[in-house]
Amino acid sequence: MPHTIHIKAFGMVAETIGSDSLEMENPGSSEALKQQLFKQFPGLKSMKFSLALDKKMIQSDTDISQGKEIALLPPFSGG
Amino acid sequence: MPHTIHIKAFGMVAETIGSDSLEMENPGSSEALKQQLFKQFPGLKSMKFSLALDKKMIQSDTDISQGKEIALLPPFSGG
Amino acid sequence: MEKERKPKNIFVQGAISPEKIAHSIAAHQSKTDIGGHSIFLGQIRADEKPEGKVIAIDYTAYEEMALEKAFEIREAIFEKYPLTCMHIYHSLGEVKVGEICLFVFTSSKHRKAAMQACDELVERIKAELPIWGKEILDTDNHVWKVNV
Amino acid sequence: MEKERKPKNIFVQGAISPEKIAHSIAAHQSKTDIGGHSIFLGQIRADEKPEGKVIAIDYTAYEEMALEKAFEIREAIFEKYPLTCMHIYHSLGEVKVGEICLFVFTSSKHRKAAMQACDELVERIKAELPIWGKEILDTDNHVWKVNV
Repeated sequence: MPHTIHIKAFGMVAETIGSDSLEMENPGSSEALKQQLFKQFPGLKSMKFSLALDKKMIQSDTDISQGKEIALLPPFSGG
Repeated sequence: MPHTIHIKAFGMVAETIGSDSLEMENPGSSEALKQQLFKQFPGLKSMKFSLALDKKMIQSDTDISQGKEIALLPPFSGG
Repeated sequence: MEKERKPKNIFVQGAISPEKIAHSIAAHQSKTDIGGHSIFLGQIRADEKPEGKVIAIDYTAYEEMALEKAFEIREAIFEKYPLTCMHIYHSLGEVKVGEICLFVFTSSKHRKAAMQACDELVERIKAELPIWGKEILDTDNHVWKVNV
Repeated sequence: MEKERKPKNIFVQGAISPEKIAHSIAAHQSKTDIGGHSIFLGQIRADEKPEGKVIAIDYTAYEEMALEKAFEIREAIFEKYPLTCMHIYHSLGEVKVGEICLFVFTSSKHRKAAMQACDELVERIKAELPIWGKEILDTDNHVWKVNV
Protein backbone atom coordinates (compact mmCIF):
# COMPACT_ATOMS: atom_id res chain seq x y z
CA MET A 1 0.00 0.00 0.00
CA PRO A 2 1.75 3.21 -1.12
CA HIS A 3 2.02 6.07 1.31
CA THR A 4 3.35 9.59 1.28
CA ILE A 5 6.72 10.46 2.74
CA HIS A 6 7.86 13.88 3.93
CA ILE A 7 11.36 14.94 3.04
CA LYS A 8 13.36 17.79 4.56
CA ALA A 9 16.01 19.48 2.43
CA PHE A 10 18.89 21.70 3.50
CA GLY A 11 21.57 23.99 2.10
CA MET A 12 22.30 23.79 -1.60
CA VAL A 13 19.98 20.79 -1.98
CA ALA A 14 17.06 22.88 -0.72
CA GLU A 15 18.18 25.65 -3.07
CA THR A 16 18.22 23.29 -6.06
CA ILE A 17 14.83 21.80 -5.20
CA GLY A 18 13.47 25.28 -4.56
CA SER A 19 12.02 24.30 -1.16
CA ASP A 20 13.11 23.04 2.24
CA SER A 21 10.54 20.25 2.23
CA LEU A 22 8.75 18.05 -0.24
CA GLU A 23 6.35 15.16 -0.30
CA MET A 24 6.28 12.15 -2.58
CA GLU A 25 5.00 8.60 -2.75
CA ASN A 26 7.35 6.29 -0.85
CA PRO A 27 9.57 4.58 -3.43
CA GLY A 28 10.48 1.97 -0.75
CA SER A 29 14.22 2.41 -0.36
CA SER A 30 16.84 5.13 -0.14
CA GLU A 31 18.35 4.22 -3.53
CA ALA A 32 14.95 4.27 -5.21
CA LEU A 33 14.30 7.63 -3.54
CA LYS A 34 17.53 9.04 -4.97
CA GLN A 35 16.62 7.87 -8.49
CA GLN A 36 13.21 9.44 -8.09
CA LEU A 37 14.78 12.72 -6.94
CA PHE A 38 17.27 12.74 -9.84
CA LYS A 39 14.37 12.32 -12.27
CA GLN A 40 12.39 15.13 -10.64
CA PHE A 41 15.37 17.47 -9.99
CA PRO A 42 18.15 16.77 -12.52
CA GLY A 43 20.31 19.43 -10.82
CA LEU A 44 20.83 17.07 -7.90
CA LYS A 45 22.74 14.56 -10.02
CA SER A 46 25.95 16.58 -9.94
CA MET A 47 25.59 17.36 -6.25
CA LYS A 48 27.10 15.58 -3.27
CA PHE A 49 24.51 14.89 -0.61
CA SER A 50 23.64 12.24 1.96
CA LEU A 51 20.39 10.88 3.31
CA ALA A 52 19.46 10.77 6.96
CA LEU A 53 16.67 8.55 8.28
CA ASP A 54 15.34 9.53 11.68
CA LYS A 55 18.36 11.86 12.10
CA LYS A 56 20.97 9.16 11.39
CA MET A 57 23.11 9.28 8.27
CA ILE A 58 22.71 6.15 6.17
CA GLN A 59 25.75 4.60 4.49
CA SER A 60 24.11 2.07 2.14
CA ASP A 61 20.74 1.32 0.56
CA THR A 62 18.14 1.22 3.33
CA ASP A 63 14.42 0.45 3.39
CA ILE A 64 12.21 3.41 4.06
CA SER A 65 9.50 2.25 6.40
CA GLN A 66 6.42 4.30 7.13
CA GLY A 67 6.77 7.25 9.45
CA LYS A 68 10.52 7.68 9.01
CA GLU A 69 11.88 11.21 9.04
CA ILE A 70 13.86 11.67 5.83
CA ALA A 71 16.39 14.45 5.18
CA LEU A 72 18.68 15.39 2.30
CA LEU A 73 21.98 16.73 3.61
CA PRO A 74 24.70 18.37 1.53
CA PRO A 75 28.26 18.34 3.00
CA PHE A 76 28.30 20.08 6.38
CA SER A 77 29.96 23.47 6.62
CA GLY A 78 29.42 24.67 10.17
CA GLY A 79 32.00 26.58 12.19
CA MET B 1 91.59 43.46 42.03
CA PRO B 2 88.47 42.33 43.93
CA HIS B 3 85.19 44.06 43.28
CA THR B 4 81.67 43.86 44.59
CA ILE B 5 78.91 42.03 42.71
CA HIS B 6 75.19 42.60 43.06
CA ILE B 7 72.97 39.53 43.11
CA LYS B 8 69.20 39.40 42.63
CA ALA B 9 67.27 36.57 44.29
CA PHE B 10 63.76 35.31 43.58
CA GLY B 11 61.10 33.00 44.95
CA MET B 12 62.13 30.50 47.60
CA VAL B 13 65.80 31.44 47.18
CA ALA B 14 64.99 35.03 48.18
CA GLU B 15 62.93 33.66 51.06
CA THR B 16 65.85 31.51 52.29
CA ILE B 17 68.34 34.34 51.97
CA GLY B 18 65.89 36.70 53.62
CA SER B 19 66.25 39.32 50.91
CA ASP B 20 65.70 39.80 47.17
CA SER B 21 69.20 41.19 46.67
CA LEU B 22 72.64 40.85 48.18
CA GLU B 23 76.17 42.06 47.61
CA MET B 24 79.44 40.17 47.97
CA GLU B 25 83.00 40.22 46.77
CA ASN B 26 83.25 38.64 43.33
CA PRO B 27 84.49 35.05 43.80
CA GLY B 28 85.39 34.98 40.07
CA SER B 29 83.17 32.19 38.72
CA SER B 30 79.64 30.85 39.02
CA GLU B 31 80.81 27.65 40.80
CA ALA B 32 82.86 29.64 43.29
CA LEU B 33 79.84 31.89 43.83
CA LYS B 34 77.64 28.88 44.60
CA GLN B 35 80.16 27.57 47.15
CA GLN B 36 80.29 31.00 48.75
CA LEU B 37 76.48 31.14 48.92
CA PHE B 38 76.24 27.63 50.43
CA LYS B 39 78.70 28.71 53.15
CA GLN B 40 76.77 31.89 53.89
CA PHE B 41 73.25 30.36 53.52
CA PRO B 42 73.36 26.61 54.29
CA GLY B 43 69.60 26.37 53.53
CA LEU B 44 70.39 26.81 49.84
CA LYS B 45 72.31 23.51 49.67
CA SER B 46 69.12 21.42 49.54
CA MET B 47 67.48 23.78 47.08
CA LYS B 48 67.28 23.55 43.30
CA PHE B 49 68.19 26.84 41.66
CA SER B 50 69.96 28.16 38.58
CA LEU B 51 72.15 31.16 37.92
CA ALA B 52 71.48 33.72 35.23
CA LEU B 53 74.17 36.11 33.99
CA ASP B 54 72.86 39.16 32.17
CA LYS B 55 69.42 37.48 31.99
CA LYS B 56 70.71 34.27 30.35
CA MET B 57 70.63 30.98 32.22
CA ILE B 58 74.07 29.44 32.49
CA GLN B 59 74.52 25.69 32.08
CA SER B 60 78.12 25.21 33.27
CA ASP B 61 80.77 27.00 35.29
CA THR B 62 81.19 30.51 33.88
CA ASP B 63 83.50 33.40 34.66
CA ILE B 64 81.84 36.33 36.33
CA SER B 65 83.30 39.44 34.78
CA GLN B 66 82.79 42.88 36.22
CA GLY B 67 79.40 44.53 35.68
CA LYS B 68 77.48 41.32 35.02
CA GLU B 69 73.89 41.16 36.27
CA ILE B 70 73.65 38.01 38.43
CA ALA B 71 70.40 36.32 39.47
CA LEU B 72 69.49 33.23 41.50
CA LEU B 73 66.45 31.51 40.01
CA PRO B 74 64.51 28.64 41.61
CA PRO B 75 62.44 26.46 39.23
CA PHE B 76 59.89 28.56 37.36
CA SER B 77 56.24 28.20 38.28
CA GLY B 78 54.34 30.73 36.20
CA GLY B 79 50.92 30.10 34.68
CA MET C 1 24.92 9.67 41.98
CA GLU C 2 26.07 11.06 38.67
CA LYS C 3 24.15 13.93 37.19
CA GLU C 4 22.30 12.90 34.06
CA ARG C 5 23.19 15.08 31.12
CA LYS C 6 20.52 16.11 28.64
CA PRO C 7 20.80 17.67 25.16
CA LYS C 8 21.31 21.42 25.49
CA ASN C 9 20.57 24.03 22.90
CA ILE C 10 23.79 25.07 21.21
CA PHE C 11 22.26 27.55 18.79
CA VAL C 12 22.44 31.31 19.10
CA GLN C 13 20.56 33.65 16.76
CA GLY C 14 23.10 35.82 14.91
CA ALA C 15 26.65 36.58 16.03
CA ILE C 16 28.13 35.52 19.39
CA SER C 17 29.15 38.68 21.28
CA PRO C 18 32.41 39.15 23.21
CA GLU C 19 30.20 40.02 26.22
CA LYS C 20 28.57 36.58 26.08
CA ILE C 21 32.04 35.05 26.13
CA ALA C 22 33.05 37.22 29.12
CA HIS C 23 29.89 36.20 31.01
CA SER C 24 30.61 32.56 30.31
CA ILE C 25 34.17 32.92 31.64
CA ALA C 26 32.99 34.82 34.73
CA ALA C 27 30.41 32.12 35.48
CA HIS C 28 33.29 29.65 36.00
CA GLN C 29 35.10 31.62 38.67
CA SER C 30 33.14 29.89 41.42
CA LYS C 31 34.43 26.49 40.22
CA THR C 32 37.67 26.42 42.14
CA ASP C 33 38.72 22.96 40.93
CA ILE C 34 39.35 24.39 37.44
CA GLY C 35 42.98 25.15 36.58
CA GLY C 36 42.71 25.77 32.83
CA HIS C 37 40.19 26.88 30.23
CA SER C 38 40.60 26.36 26.51
CA ILE C 39 38.49 28.45 24.13
CA PHE C 40 38.11 28.32 20.38
CA LEU C 41 36.33 31.08 18.48
CA GLY C 42 35.39 30.90 14.82
CA GLN C 43 35.27 34.30 13.11
CA ILE C 44 33.87 35.16 9.66
CA ARG C 45 36.60 35.96 7.12
CA ALA C 46 36.21 38.43 4.26
CA ASP C 47 37.42 35.83 1.74
CA GLU C 48 37.80 36.82 -1.90
CA LYS C 49 35.96 34.37 -4.15
CA PRO C 50 35.90 34.43 -7.96
CA GLU C 51 32.23 35.50 -7.62
CA GLY C 52 32.88 38.31 -5.12
CA LYS C 53 34.00 39.12 -1.59
CA VAL C 54 32.36 37.50 1.44
CA ILE C 55 30.46 40.02 3.58
CA ALA C 56 28.52 37.60 5.81
CA ILE C 57 27.61 33.95 6.30
CA ASP C 58 24.00 32.87 6.69
CA TYR C 59 23.86 29.66 8.77
CA THR C 60 21.07 27.10 8.68
CA ALA C 61 20.94 23.74 10.43
CA TYR C 62 18.93 20.56 10.72
CA GLU C 63 18.46 21.64 14.29
CA GLU C 64 16.99 18.52 15.91
CA MET C 65 19.65 16.28 14.38
CA ALA C 66 22.43 18.75 15.22
CA LEU C 67 21.37 18.85 18.87
CA GLU C 68 21.23 15.05 19.08
CA LYS C 69 24.64 14.78 17.46
CA ALA C 70 26.13 17.53 19.62
CA PHE C 71 24.91 15.65 22.69
CA GLU C 72 26.51 12.43 21.43
CA ILE C 73 29.83 14.23 20.79
CA ARG C 74 29.62 15.92 24.19
CA GLU C 75 29.14 12.62 25.99
CA ALA C 76 32.03 11.01 24.08
CA ILE C 77 34.39 13.88 24.93
CA PHE C 78 33.36 13.85 28.60
CA GLU C 79 34.08 10.11 28.58
CA LYS C 80 37.51 10.58 27.01
CA TYR C 81 38.88 13.57 28.96
CA PRO C 82 38.66 14.53 32.64
CA LEU C 83 36.76 17.77 32.08
CA THR C 84 34.96 19.96 34.57
CA CYS C 85 32.87 21.85 31.99
CA MET C 86 32.15 21.96 28.27
CA HIS C 87 30.13 24.49 26.30
CA ILE C 88 29.34 24.73 22.59
CA TYR C 89 27.61 27.67 20.90
CA HIS C 90 27.02 28.02 17.16
CA SER C 91 25.30 30.84 15.31
CA LEU C 92 22.20 30.51 13.15
CA GLY C 93 21.16 33.17 10.64
CA GLU C 94 23.39 35.95 9.45
CA VAL C 95 26.82 36.63 10.92
CA LYS C 96 28.87 39.46 9.38
CA VAL C 97 32.60 39.40 8.61
CA GLY C 98 34.67 39.94 11.76
CA GLU C 99 31.90 38.55 13.97
CA ILE C 100 32.03 35.28 15.88
CA CYS C 101 29.97 32.26 14.76
CA LEU C 102 31.41 29.46 16.93
CA PHE C 103 32.38 29.41 20.62
CA VAL C 104 33.77 26.21 22.12
CA PHE C 105 34.79 26.29 25.79
CA THR C 106 36.35 23.47 27.83
CA SER C 107 37.64 23.53 31.41
CA SER C 108 39.63 21.05 33.45
CA LYS C 109 41.83 20.70 36.49
CA HIS C 110 45.02 20.46 34.42
CA ARG C 111 45.47 22.28 31.13
CA LYS C 112 46.14 19.34 28.76
CA ALA C 113 42.67 17.83 29.00
CA ALA C 114 40.96 21.17 28.30
CA MET C 115 43.22 21.87 25.31
CA GLN C 116 42.97 18.45 23.71
CA ALA C 117 39.21 18.24 24.28
CA CYS C 118 38.71 21.71 22.75
CA ASP C 119 40.68 20.79 19.61
CA GLU C 120 38.79 17.54 19.20
CA LEU C 121 35.41 19.21 19.77
CA VAL C 122 36.07 21.81 17.07
CA GLU C 123 37.06 19.11 14.56
CA ARG C 124 33.98 17.02 15.34
CA ILE C 125 31.60 20.01 15.28
CA LYS C 126 32.83 20.98 11.81
CA ALA C 127 32.72 17.42 10.48
CA GLU C 128 29.62 15.99 12.10
CA LEU C 129 27.02 18.67 12.83
CA PRO C 130 24.42 19.22 10.06
CA ILE C 131 24.99 22.95 9.72
CA TRP C 132 25.42 24.86 6.47
CA GLY C 133 26.96 28.22 5.77
CA LYS C 134 25.83 30.30 2.81
CA GLU C 135 28.51 32.86 2.06
CA ILE C 136 26.89 36.16 1.09
CA LEU C 137 29.01 38.14 -1.37
CA ASP C 138 29.28 41.86 -2.07
CA THR C 139 28.02 41.15 -5.59
CA ASP C 140 24.54 40.01 -4.42
CA ASN C 141 25.71 36.51 -5.28
CA HIS C 142 26.29 33.73 -2.81
CA VAL C 143 28.34 30.53 -2.63
CA TRP C 144 27.97 27.57 -0.29
CA LYS C 145 30.75 27.31 2.24
CA VAL C 146 32.94 24.21 2.02
CA ASN C 147 34.79 22.89 5.09
CA VAL C 148 38.29 21.64 4.28
CA MET D 1 58.75 46.49 4.73
CA GLU D 2 58.10 44.23 7.68
CA LYS D 3 56.98 45.81 10.89
CA GLU D 4 59.68 45.53 13.54
CA ARG D 5 58.41 43.87 16.68
CA LYS D 6 59.56 45.07 20.08
CA PRO D 7 59.25 43.51 23.54
CA LYS D 8 55.79 44.22 24.95
CA ASN D 9 54.80 44.25 28.57
CA ILE D 10 53.02 40.99 29.38
CA PHE D 11 52.43 41.69 33.06
CA VAL D 12 49.13 42.69 34.62
CA GLN D 13 48.82 43.69 38.28
CA GLY D 14 46.46 41.23 40.00
CA ALA D 15 43.83 39.04 38.31
CA ILE D 16 42.95 39.24 34.60
CA SER D 17 39.26 40.16 34.32
CA PRO D 18 36.74 38.55 31.93
CA GLU D 19 36.06 42.10 30.68
CA LYS D 20 39.69 42.49 29.61
CA ILE D 21 39.35 39.25 27.66
CA ALA D 22 36.12 40.46 26.02
CA HIS D 23 37.79 43.74 25.02
CA SER D 24 40.71 41.86 23.54
CA ILE D 25 38.35 39.67 21.49
CA ALA D 26 36.29 42.67 20.34
CA ALA D 27 39.47 44.47 19.23
CA HIS D 28 40.02 41.72 16.64
CA GLN D 29 36.68 42.06 14.89
CA SER D 30 38.11 44.59 12.45
CA LYS D 31 40.73 42.05 11.31
CA THR D 32 38.68 40.29 8.67
CA ASP D 33 41.45 37.94 7.57
CA ILE D 34 41.13 36.05 10.88
CA GLY D 35 39.13 32.80 10.78
CA GLY D 36 39.97 31.34 14.18
CA HIS D 37 41.05 32.42 17.65
CA SER D 38 42.51 30.09 20.25
CA ILE D 39 42.53 31.20 23.89
CA PHE D 40 44.03 29.60 26.97
CA LEU D 41 43.18 30.84 30.44
CA GLY D 42 44.95 29.74 33.61
CA GLN D 43 42.73 29.88 36.71
CA ILE D 44 43.78 29.55 40.38
CA ARG D 45 42.71 26.24 41.90
CA ALA D 46 41.76 25.77 45.56
CA ASP D 47 44.17 22.83 45.89
CA GLU D 48 44.35 20.94 49.19
CA LYS D 49 47.95 20.71 50.38
CA PRO D 50 49.17 18.88 53.50
CA GLU D 51 49.84 22.35 54.95
CA GLY D 52 46.40 23.80 54.15
CA LYS D 53 44.08 24.86 51.33
CA VAL D 54 45.19 27.30 48.62
CA ILE D 55 43.27 30.59 48.77
CA ALA D 56 45.45 32.69 46.41
CA ILE D 57 48.73 32.72 44.52
CA ASP D 58 51.15 35.62 44.86
CA TYR D 59 53.20 35.93 41.66
CA THR D 60 56.63 37.51 41.37
CA ALA D 61 58.91 37.62 38.35
CA TYR D 62 62.36 38.59 37.20
CA GLU D 63 60.53 41.05 35.00
CA GLU D 64 63.28 42.26 32.66
CA MET D 65 64.40 38.71 31.91
CA ALA D 66 60.81 37.48 31.53
CA LEU D 67 60.03 40.21 28.99
CA GLU D 68 63.17 39.44 26.99
CA LYS D 69 62.36 35.74 27.03
CA ALA D 70 58.70 36.32 26.17
CA PHE D 71 59.81 38.36 23.17
CA GLU D 72 62.15 35.58 22.06
CA ILE D 73 59.35 32.99 22.37
CA ARG D 74 56.95 35.30 20.55
CA GLU D 75 59.33 35.74 17.62
CA ALA D 76 59.94 31.98 17.41
CA ILE D 77 56.21 31.21 17.36
CA PHE D 78 55.51 33.88 14.73
CA GLU D 79 58.30 32.30 12.67
CA LYS D 80 56.83 28.81 13.03
CA TYR D 81 53.10 29.42 12.50
CA PRO D 82 51.19 31.68 10.07
CA LEU D 83 49.57 33.81 12.76
CA THR D 84 47.76 37.10 12.44
CA CYS D 85 48.01 38.04 16.14
CA MET D 86 49.45 36.79 19.42
CA HIS D 87 48.91 38.15 22.93
CA ILE D 88 50.30 37.01 26.28
CA TYR D 89 49.21 38.37 29.68
CA HIS D 90 50.40 37.08 33.05
CA SER D 91 49.45 38.32 36.51
CA LEU D 92 51.85 39.71 39.09
CA GLY D 93 50.93 40.00 42.76
CA GLU D 94 47.99 38.29 44.37
CA VAL D 95 45.36 36.37 42.39
CA LYS D 96 42.59 34.67 44.35
CA VAL D 97 41.19 31.19 43.72
CA GLY D 98 38.77 31.18 40.77
CA GLU D 99 40.47 34.20 39.24
CA ILE D 100 42.51 34.21 36.02
CA CYS D 101 46.31 34.57 36.10
CA LEU D 102 47.28 33.72 32.50
CA PHE D 103 45.67 34.73 29.20
CA VAL D 104 47.19 33.51 25.93
CA PHE D 105 45.46 34.52 22.70
CA THR D 106 46.41 33.50 19.15
CA SER D 107 44.60 34.24 15.89
CA SER D 108 45.09 32.97 12.36
CA LYS D 109 43.37 32.57 9.01
CA HIS D 110 42.80 28.84 9.51
CA ARG D 111 42.18 27.30 12.93
CA LYS D 112 45.06 24.81 13.13
CA ALA D 113 47.81 27.42 13.33
CA ALA D 114 46.06 29.33 16.12
CA MET D 115 45.43 26.14 18.12
CA GLN D 116 48.91 24.68 17.79
CA ALA D 117 50.59 28.01 18.47
CA CYS D 118 48.46 28.57 21.58
CA ASP D 119 49.34 25.13 22.99
CA GLU D 120 53.03 25.64 22.34
CA LEU D 121 53.01 29.15 23.81
CA VAL D 122 51.44 27.94 27.06
CA GLU D 123 54.04 25.18 27.40
CA ARG D 124 56.91 27.56 26.75
CA ILE D 125 55.56 30.27 29.07
CA LYS D 126 55.32 27.78 31.93
CA ALA D 127 58.74 26.26 31.28
CA GLU D 128 60.82 29.27 30.29
CA LEU D 129 59.56 32.48 31.90
CA PRO D 130 61.20 33.38 35.24
CA ILE D 131 57.95 33.72 37.18
CA TRP D 132 57.22 32.23 40.60
CA GLY D 133 53.95 31.49 42.34
CA LYS D 134 53.69 31.49 46.11
CA GLU D 135 50.58 29.57 47.11
CA ILE D 136 48.90 31.29 50.03
CA LEU D 137 47.10 28.83 52.31
CA ASP D 138 44.11 29.25 54.60
CA THR D 139 46.43 28.34 57.51
CA ASP D 140 48.57 31.50 57.14
CA ASN D 141 51.23 29.19 55.72
CA HIS D 142 52.46 29.21 52.16
CA VAL D 143 54.10 26.76 49.77
CA TRP D 144 55.98 27.47 46.56
CA LYS D 145 54.10 26.37 43.45
CA VAL D 146 55.76 23.66 41.38
CA ASN D 147 55.02 23.31 37.65
CA VAL D 148 54.73 19.70 36.48
